Amino acid sequence: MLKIDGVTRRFGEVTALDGVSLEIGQGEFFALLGPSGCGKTTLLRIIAGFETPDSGTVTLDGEDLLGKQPNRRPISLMFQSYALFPHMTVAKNIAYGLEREKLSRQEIKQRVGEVLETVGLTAHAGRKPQHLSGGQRQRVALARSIVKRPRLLLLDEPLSALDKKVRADMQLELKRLQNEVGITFVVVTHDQEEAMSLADRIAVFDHGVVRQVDEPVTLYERPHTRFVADFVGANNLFEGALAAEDTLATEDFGALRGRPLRALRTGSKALLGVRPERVRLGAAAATGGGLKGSVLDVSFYGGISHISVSVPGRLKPVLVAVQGASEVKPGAEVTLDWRTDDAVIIPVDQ
Amino acid sequence: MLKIDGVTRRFGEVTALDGVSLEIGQGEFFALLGPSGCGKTTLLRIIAGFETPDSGTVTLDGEDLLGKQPNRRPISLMFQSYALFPHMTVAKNIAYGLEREKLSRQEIKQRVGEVLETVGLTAHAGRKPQHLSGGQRQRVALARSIVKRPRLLLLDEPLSALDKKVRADMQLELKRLQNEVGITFVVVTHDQEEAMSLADRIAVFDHGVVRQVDEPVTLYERPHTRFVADFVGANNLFEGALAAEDTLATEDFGALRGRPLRALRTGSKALLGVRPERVRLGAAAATGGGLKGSVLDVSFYGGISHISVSVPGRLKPVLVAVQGASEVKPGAEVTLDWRTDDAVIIPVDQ
Amino acid sequence: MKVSIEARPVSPSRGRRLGAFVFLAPGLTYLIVLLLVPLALVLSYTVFQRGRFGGVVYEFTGENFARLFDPLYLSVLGTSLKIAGLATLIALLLGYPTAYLIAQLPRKWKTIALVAIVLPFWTNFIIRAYAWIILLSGPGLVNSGLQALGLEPVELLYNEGAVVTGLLYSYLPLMVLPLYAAIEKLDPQLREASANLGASAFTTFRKVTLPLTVPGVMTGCLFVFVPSFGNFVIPEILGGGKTAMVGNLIRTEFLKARDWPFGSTLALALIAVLLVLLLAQAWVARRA
Amino acid sequence: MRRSRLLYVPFWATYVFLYAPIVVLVVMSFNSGESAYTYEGFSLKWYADLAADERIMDGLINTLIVATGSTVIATVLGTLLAVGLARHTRSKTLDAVALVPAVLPDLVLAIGLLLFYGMIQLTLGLYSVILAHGVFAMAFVAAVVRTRLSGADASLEEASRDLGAGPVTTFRKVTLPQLAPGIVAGALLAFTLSLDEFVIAFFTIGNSEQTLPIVIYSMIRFGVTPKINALAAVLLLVSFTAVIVGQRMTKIGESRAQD
Amino acid sequence: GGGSTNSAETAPQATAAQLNPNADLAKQSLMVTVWDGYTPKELQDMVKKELKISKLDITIHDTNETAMTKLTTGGDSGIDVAFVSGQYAQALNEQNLLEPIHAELIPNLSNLYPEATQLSYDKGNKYSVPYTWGTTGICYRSDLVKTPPTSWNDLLKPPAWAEKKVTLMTTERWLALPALKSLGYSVNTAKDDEIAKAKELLLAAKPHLLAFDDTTFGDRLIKGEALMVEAWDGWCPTTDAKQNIKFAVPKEGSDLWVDTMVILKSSKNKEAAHAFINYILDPEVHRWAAENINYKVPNKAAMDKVKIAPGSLLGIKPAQLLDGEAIFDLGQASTKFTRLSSEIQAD
Ligand SMILES: Nc1ncnc2c1ncn2[C@@H]1O[C@H](COP(=O)(O)OP(=O)(O)OP(=O)(O)O)[C@@H](O)[C@H]1O
Ligand SMILES: Nc1ncnc2c1ncn2[C@@H]1O[C@H](COP(=O)(O)OP(=O)(O)OP(=O)(O)O)[C@@H](O)[C@H]1O
Ligand SMILES: NCCCCNCCCN
Ligand SMILES: [Mg+2]
Ligand SMILES: [Mg+2]
Repeated sequence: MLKIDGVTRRFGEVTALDGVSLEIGQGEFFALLGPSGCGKTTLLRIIAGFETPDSGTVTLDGEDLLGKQPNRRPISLMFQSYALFPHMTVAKNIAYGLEREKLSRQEIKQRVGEVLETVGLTAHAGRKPQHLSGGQRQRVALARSIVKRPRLLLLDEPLSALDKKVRADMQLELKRLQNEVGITFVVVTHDQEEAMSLADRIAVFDHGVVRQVDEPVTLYERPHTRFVADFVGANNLFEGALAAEDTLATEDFGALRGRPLRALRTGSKALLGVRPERVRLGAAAATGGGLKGSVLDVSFYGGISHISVSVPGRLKPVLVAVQGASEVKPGAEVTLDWRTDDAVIIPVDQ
Repeated sequence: MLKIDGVTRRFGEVTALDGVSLEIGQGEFFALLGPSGCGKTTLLRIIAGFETPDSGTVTLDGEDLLGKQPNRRPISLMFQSYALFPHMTVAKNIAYGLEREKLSRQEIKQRVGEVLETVGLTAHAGRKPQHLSGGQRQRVALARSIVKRPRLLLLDEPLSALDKKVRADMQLELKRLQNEVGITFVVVTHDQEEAMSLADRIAVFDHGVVRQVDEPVTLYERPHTRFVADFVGANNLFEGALAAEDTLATEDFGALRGRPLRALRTGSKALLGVRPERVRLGAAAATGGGLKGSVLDVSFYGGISHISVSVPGRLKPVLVAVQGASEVKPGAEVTLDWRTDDAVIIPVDQ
Repeated sequence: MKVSIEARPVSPSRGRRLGAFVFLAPGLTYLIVLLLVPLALVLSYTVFQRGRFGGVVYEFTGENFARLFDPLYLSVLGTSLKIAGLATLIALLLGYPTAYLIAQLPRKWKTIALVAIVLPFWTNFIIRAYAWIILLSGPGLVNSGLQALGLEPVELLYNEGAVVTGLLYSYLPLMVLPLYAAIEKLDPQLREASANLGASAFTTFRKVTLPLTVPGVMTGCLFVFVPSFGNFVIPEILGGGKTAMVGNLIRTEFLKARDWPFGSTLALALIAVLLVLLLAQAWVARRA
Repeated sequence: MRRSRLLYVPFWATYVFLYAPIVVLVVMSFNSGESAYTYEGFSLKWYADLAADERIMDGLINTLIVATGSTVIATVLGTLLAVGLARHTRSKTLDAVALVPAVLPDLVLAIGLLLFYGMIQLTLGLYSVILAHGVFAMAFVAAVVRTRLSGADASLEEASRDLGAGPVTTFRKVTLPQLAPGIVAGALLAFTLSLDEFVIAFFTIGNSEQTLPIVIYSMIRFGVTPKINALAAVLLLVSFTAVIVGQRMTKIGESRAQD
Repeated sequence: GGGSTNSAETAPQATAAQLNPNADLAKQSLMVTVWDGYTPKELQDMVKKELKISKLDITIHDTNETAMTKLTTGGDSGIDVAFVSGQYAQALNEQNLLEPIHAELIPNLSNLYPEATQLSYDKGNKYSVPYTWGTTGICYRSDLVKTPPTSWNDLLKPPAWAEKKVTLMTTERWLALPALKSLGYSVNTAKDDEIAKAKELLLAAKPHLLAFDDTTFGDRLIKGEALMVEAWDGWCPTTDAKQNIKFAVPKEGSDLWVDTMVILKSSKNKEAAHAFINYILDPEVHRWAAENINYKVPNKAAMDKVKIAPGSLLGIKPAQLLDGEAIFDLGQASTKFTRLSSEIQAD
């Protein structure tokens, strides 16, 4: 459906996008993930028509998009900064796009009413944006772009200002729009859980370059590069070289077990990654091939606890996640290990 | 240190704050949590001096704050909408507060340099805010307020636009400021994990009213009210009446086990709450007092999987969280149960 | 609302040319026909000679330009700069705080205060100038007041001070209105942020409000300076005919000496001076 | 946020400065004596005199026609021009051209227009003044509107385009309301300047009409009479009334728009 | 009256149109430009009634200069008859803009004083007909001055009691007049050294003046703001009931100025224009005009009938006026006076 090909955009010395190519299918829920300033907003603005790439093409169903005026593109963009019309009430803001389609008053009223209900702002319909809270504004912006039911919906951090409950409701609504109305989504989010749970596929950006495009579980479990392994989800990475099929030889920790992502020559440099929730925590006395370390810090995050374990020879502590409140105390000596299948060996891109 | 007493603020018919009283101690990291539009920003604006309460008092170390001009309060506020000076570069924005303190050029330069380093924007020092990405702007706003090292730092959603990595770095920095510099923090966040992991204490707001103030683990494990139980973290709630000391009698699910938060008369209405990660998932065949249901949906959120189980007699499915990718498939028949100590019985406020 | 965010340059596209046409064509056409052509007619006179009994004869001469550098005209230029500059400066000092406070008034009062600024100007400039004569003249109100207090009457009228007062009075609204338009749109949160960072009201003004309203200040100064600089009625009425400004010279050349070529040359010089000032201003603005 | 009290000094100074002469004018208009300087007693005779003066009344009507006509032209074209200059071109030359009428001495414009009208053999009338006033008034409107436009949030316009509005609708529905205070200020300025304009009107008006400034200019050359003060007072009263009525009307309009 | 129309001396010869003495005036209309208050209010109605022309528009100019601009700029001004001072009539004629006067259509020319037909700017009334005339002198408060003025030097070097209480005119020829006359020069001089001397005198005078003023000097005298002013006789308010105001022509002499009526060559209503001028020159009409505007008219038949109010200057006789020097246009040299006036102002 949407095809982005070799798109590059520079601002002075900054290269916001560097030869980005993506293909997004009809009805897909596509997420863009990447560090702050990596070019996500810029890409959305190019698709919506507010930025022109220095090179590259963008087509929608084979038709060139770049030559089209923004208002002629069947695309809605929700702006990261909301861009609500300050002189219009919430209801008017939302109705704006529908009025442009020359729908009947009746229908506009109904659809605005429905979407207000959806975003939980029925009571605020008559207020001006400057009299809303941050989260309320964000919901108005969201409502304004979804009410049009465009073929392609571009959302730039749509839920970043919302609390968990409202956010969950909104996520459900987005999913519903995708399934029932068949809208294609491109969503920028810094919230990895959100990307993981909502998106059919995720593109990971870094410095204007697409590092990997994959389904969430694949991305999480089989990162192609060090960047992705490190950026997506928490990870414990160990450097070394492939010693045998399932073993990474490291300088400081000896042999570590894991499964290579693809066939690698023995001796080539590689990285072993193991997720915190895959690390098993044992008492220090336990024998066997585990790493030994001492607990630095235990912190409780709602349903899970994160334990950081300092392991001699490593700068960064190893992170371990356990469900519920943990019983280990800072200072305790522990051993760490994991199943071979729970760790991946990633070739190092030279 | 900071004492807020009976503060009320109305906007027309909206009561943004309704008799809010809080006491925040020296060097504490205090978080405000609550649904969008519940009055968090309004409270911060009152403390900073940009909004005047209709009634109530605010004192800092016993000294009345309300009579003081905003610029005479030893308080920094990071605005939810950033409020960066568009005509100044990033460096100038950050230096602004220091210049007001008449520090030497030398010192200003050094401190700006340091904080730029901290927020990872050294390369952007010379740019104007309009040439920054959303997350970069947020970091400038954060840098601008922390560089002053005020006695009290008010942060309104300081990290909402940041990706996980940068956010973790910033969180560390805030912790460091708290511990090393001894700054008192009041932080608004919609991110519960953030609140849980950073805050010493959390106040939960709802519709302008403080519902509960407690340490994170207490709040999570011993919510006083239905609102808090439901709002903080995911929860599975069952309504009923206290049957025996450890048992809640429900209409649809029979007796459920859990520990009451405080002494309750038998027969009084109550609510049983059990966290998703405390629910044990068994095969359908398993006998014993568990609830029976069928798996509706399994979704994978990074390190954990959420399984929703539809239980006859309940509108909302019961949520179960397990570590890693789960093996159960939608449609499977399962039983659910939990240890008595893992569930709490909450009195229902009438 | 987030600052004035995402004001990234709109990149060029086909539709923009149409937009440019729709927006620019009507006004520019109007200006070309009713401004540039007439102006060209006048300016073409600068190279011709005065007829024996006035008007113009179409014989080339460079004499008009040579005459400009006569110390007489240079000194008039100096006086005009001084008087118009002073009027502009005072207008700014009075007008800025006024516009600033008007912008913060509640909506209803805002309109009233704004209209009150222009209301006196819906009478007539000559009547207003004469009102100042009533106030300032020898037997006028101010002196009567002084005498009632047992003080010596002072010379208030028919000097440069009176001219500055008159110009200020005539053009003060031209300062207030653009300033108001500029200040009113400022995001109040920026001022809050500044106060929060420890800036006093004055510092906030100096560091945030003022720099962000520089375009308004420029417009206001332009609106006051230009008509003051080219004025001839006020110097005549309130200056007692004892003060000459460039406007008086031009008026004299066109209407009295009927020396249109030299009058046009003076007009060209005046425009040139203003242009130089504008360029200097733009340069300063860009550096700031 | 509290404001510095010091600011109120220039604020009130401005209003006192603006209204002191006005008060004097009004008081003197009730003077029973002939002198414009010494108040001798109360009388309405100057108002009677004024009412009987057809020239002044005709002048007043002509002035209002001219000011209204030129303000309409200037507001429409000036606003379009400002938006065009700010959003649709980067040409510094065009920017400069739009400012020329504001930096041009009235007299030069007056002479130029007179020559031009003569060249095209236009018979002068009120409309030739309207067109002439349109020139400078447009420059003022454009400058004020541009001031407001500079730094305005362009993403609002983008949002509008994104929601399916073309450039014209975007202009009408988003840009225009944002600019409204600037446009009102500009129009007010244009109207005010035209009401008061003398030199250009003098040269470009037809021989059978006069605007009020022309009438007053020729009257006053032969001495101030309190009749002129009475005229000033009446003009003020009319303006006040117009403003108050206007205020009421907008309020009614707004309360209607609420539902 | 001098009715000859074809003996030009210095002026370029204008070609006369063929006019029809029996033209139907009802088909013609007139546009006249004149100073405000320089014709009686009722004139418009009376002209229409008497001449039976279809329409009479009167438009106002405030100074000679603005009248000149209207008449010389651009295309057809639409004006048929203009009232301008003599030297400006001369300048208009030099530019070939005036219709020669067809004396045969203005029998009332014979009512003029013979002297008024031989004035230096237009000997023989070839293109202009005088409407009013007068001189320039010192108008003063006889009750407030210590000694009545007799010399232009009383204005140029005012005594201590008149410090900042005197005015001179701004219009350049009249600005120069007191100085030129006190130095014994001609008001029509074009000699650089004479003009330079006059300038010195005026520069020395400037600090002692209240203002330069040629419109409201009468007012200032009445208010007591000024004690002595340079004034045209017609505007010296000697008839003001409340104040003692007198007029004196200084001993060094003064000018003779004439405001005239001219017909524009572009006029399409030339017969009506002549009829209009003829009507003005009717003794009864011209008398009535003089009494109403307070300026003397060069019409013997009319002046003989004028009722002269006490204190009025209407009684000054033509012989006295003719002592004054008639001002005429100096062509290129008139720019010297412009420069003089600019220099005085800029100082
Ligand atoms: N200036 C105002 N005028 C009218 N209502 C206002 C104004 N400011 C806030 N409100 C209302 O007051 C309530 C509290 O607003 P506040 O901004 O404090 O919420 P918040 O807790 O910060 O929400 P969020 O998390 O969405 O930012 C909201 O319902 C909001 O709509
Ligand atoms: N108008 C501009 N001028 C100059 N640089 C710009 C401009 N807009 C963006 N940039 C730069 O381009 C890069 C990409 O910006 P973009 O807004 O696309 O980032 P992003 O991925 O959306 O980041 P965030 O998650 O922080 O919003 C950033 O480094 C930013 O500073
Ligand atoms: N009120 C009529 C004014 C006429 C002025 N005449 C000036 C005579 C000097 N030429
Ligand atoms: Mg972004
Ligand atoms: Mg908020």
